Amino acid sequence: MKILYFAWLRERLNRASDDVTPPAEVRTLNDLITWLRANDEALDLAMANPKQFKLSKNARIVPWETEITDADTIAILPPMTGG
Amino acid sequence: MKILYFAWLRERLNRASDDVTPPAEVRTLNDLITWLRANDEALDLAMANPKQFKLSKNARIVPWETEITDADTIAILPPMTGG
Amino acid sequence: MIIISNAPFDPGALLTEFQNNHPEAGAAVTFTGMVRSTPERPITALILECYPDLAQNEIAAIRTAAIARFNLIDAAILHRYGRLVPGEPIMQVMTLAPHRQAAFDGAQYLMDYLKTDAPFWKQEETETGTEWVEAKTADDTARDRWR
Amino acid sequence: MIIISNAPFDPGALLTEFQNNHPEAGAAVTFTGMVRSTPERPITALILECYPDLAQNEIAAIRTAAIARFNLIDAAILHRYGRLVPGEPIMQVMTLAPHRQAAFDGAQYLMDYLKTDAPFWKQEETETGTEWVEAKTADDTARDRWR
Repeated sequence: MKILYFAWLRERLNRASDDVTPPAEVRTLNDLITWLRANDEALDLAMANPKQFKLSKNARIVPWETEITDADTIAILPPMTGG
Repeated sequence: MKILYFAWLRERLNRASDDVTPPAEVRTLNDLITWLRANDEALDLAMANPKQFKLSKNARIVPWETEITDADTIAILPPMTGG
Repeated sequence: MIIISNAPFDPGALLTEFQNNHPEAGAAVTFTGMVRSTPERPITALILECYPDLAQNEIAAIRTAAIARFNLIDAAILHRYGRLVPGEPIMQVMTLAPHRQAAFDGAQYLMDYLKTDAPFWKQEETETGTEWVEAKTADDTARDRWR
Repeated sequence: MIIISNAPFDPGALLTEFQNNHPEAGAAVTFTGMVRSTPERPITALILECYPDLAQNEIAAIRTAAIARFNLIDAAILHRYGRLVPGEPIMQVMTLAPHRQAAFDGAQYLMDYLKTDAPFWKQEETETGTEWVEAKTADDTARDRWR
């Protein structure tokens, strides 16, 4: 599963993406974020206020409850400042 | 005193302007309109609903209570439909 | 900038000219009004009558009020008169402000006042003749929200 | 039309292209956002990061929703990314409608949603370094008025 990081999250992690293989019990984005944070202190700290992040699956913003598979590309999106 | 007519008022009167010399007791635009209507049946009819008209004095829209002199140019303006 | 003219204009060229050289501006809003012809009400032209001296003065007053009220960096109004065919631009309002809400509000304010207080009168030309466009009370309502 | 690009664009040329060939349209509203530098907060550039695939999809969804909600004849969005200097246009939104209120509302709706839901992130570059622009809660409030 591909994970993309953007903006200050990407800077704080010092990388733009990860390739991960979560265990079978990770079924939703909620599960994924919990699992990622448990395994990465920098990410855990950067996401201390998780509600400000939006998540996308295969280039569509989706709810945190969305189910995911190993073939998906997930992005963790800090609050957007376009326009 | 010059009086200008516009749009459908100009068409109904069949002229774009008049040169008039109102009597001394005509001091305000209110007085002028009353005097003009008393002397012109077509204008009187066209202005049956007087509140819909705005009036200008020397190319500025002004209240009907405004005082006027013989040197002024007055325009009678049907409801505007620009923009 | 205020232009009252019977000559055609290019909305895009006007916008480009207006926006230049204002590094403190973060937002520009442009409104363009065009001659409309629909299958239900096909017209061959729109004929606009105007009192140019009064239009110049009233539009200048409306522009000054809008700039003061919304702290605009600049505002421009162009309004045509004469005979215009469907699709042709009739008028354009442009506002420049630090942020977007002021630019939007300023442009709407200008439009609402121009509709009721700028001395232009529209006549629709169809296959069968011409007819004066009636003023809309909705336009008075739109203007009065700013009072 | 949706364009996500790192190339400069000409706001006026874009408007001219957008407006053509719609005789049933009576009103066009254009919003242009520009890079702002002020004496109080002088910046040398604005650097925009973007997730292009997601931007394309989300902006398409926002555009479709705006067209349906306000009965727009057309809507177009262009958004740049990369390094932009003060005065340069960042983005432009254009709406085309039969009448002015729908064109204004559609443009404001698009802007409000783009601010909070389009995956762009701004960084201000000054003499002393770069700094991420913080998201404004005012932008969430502006978007939520449409709910």
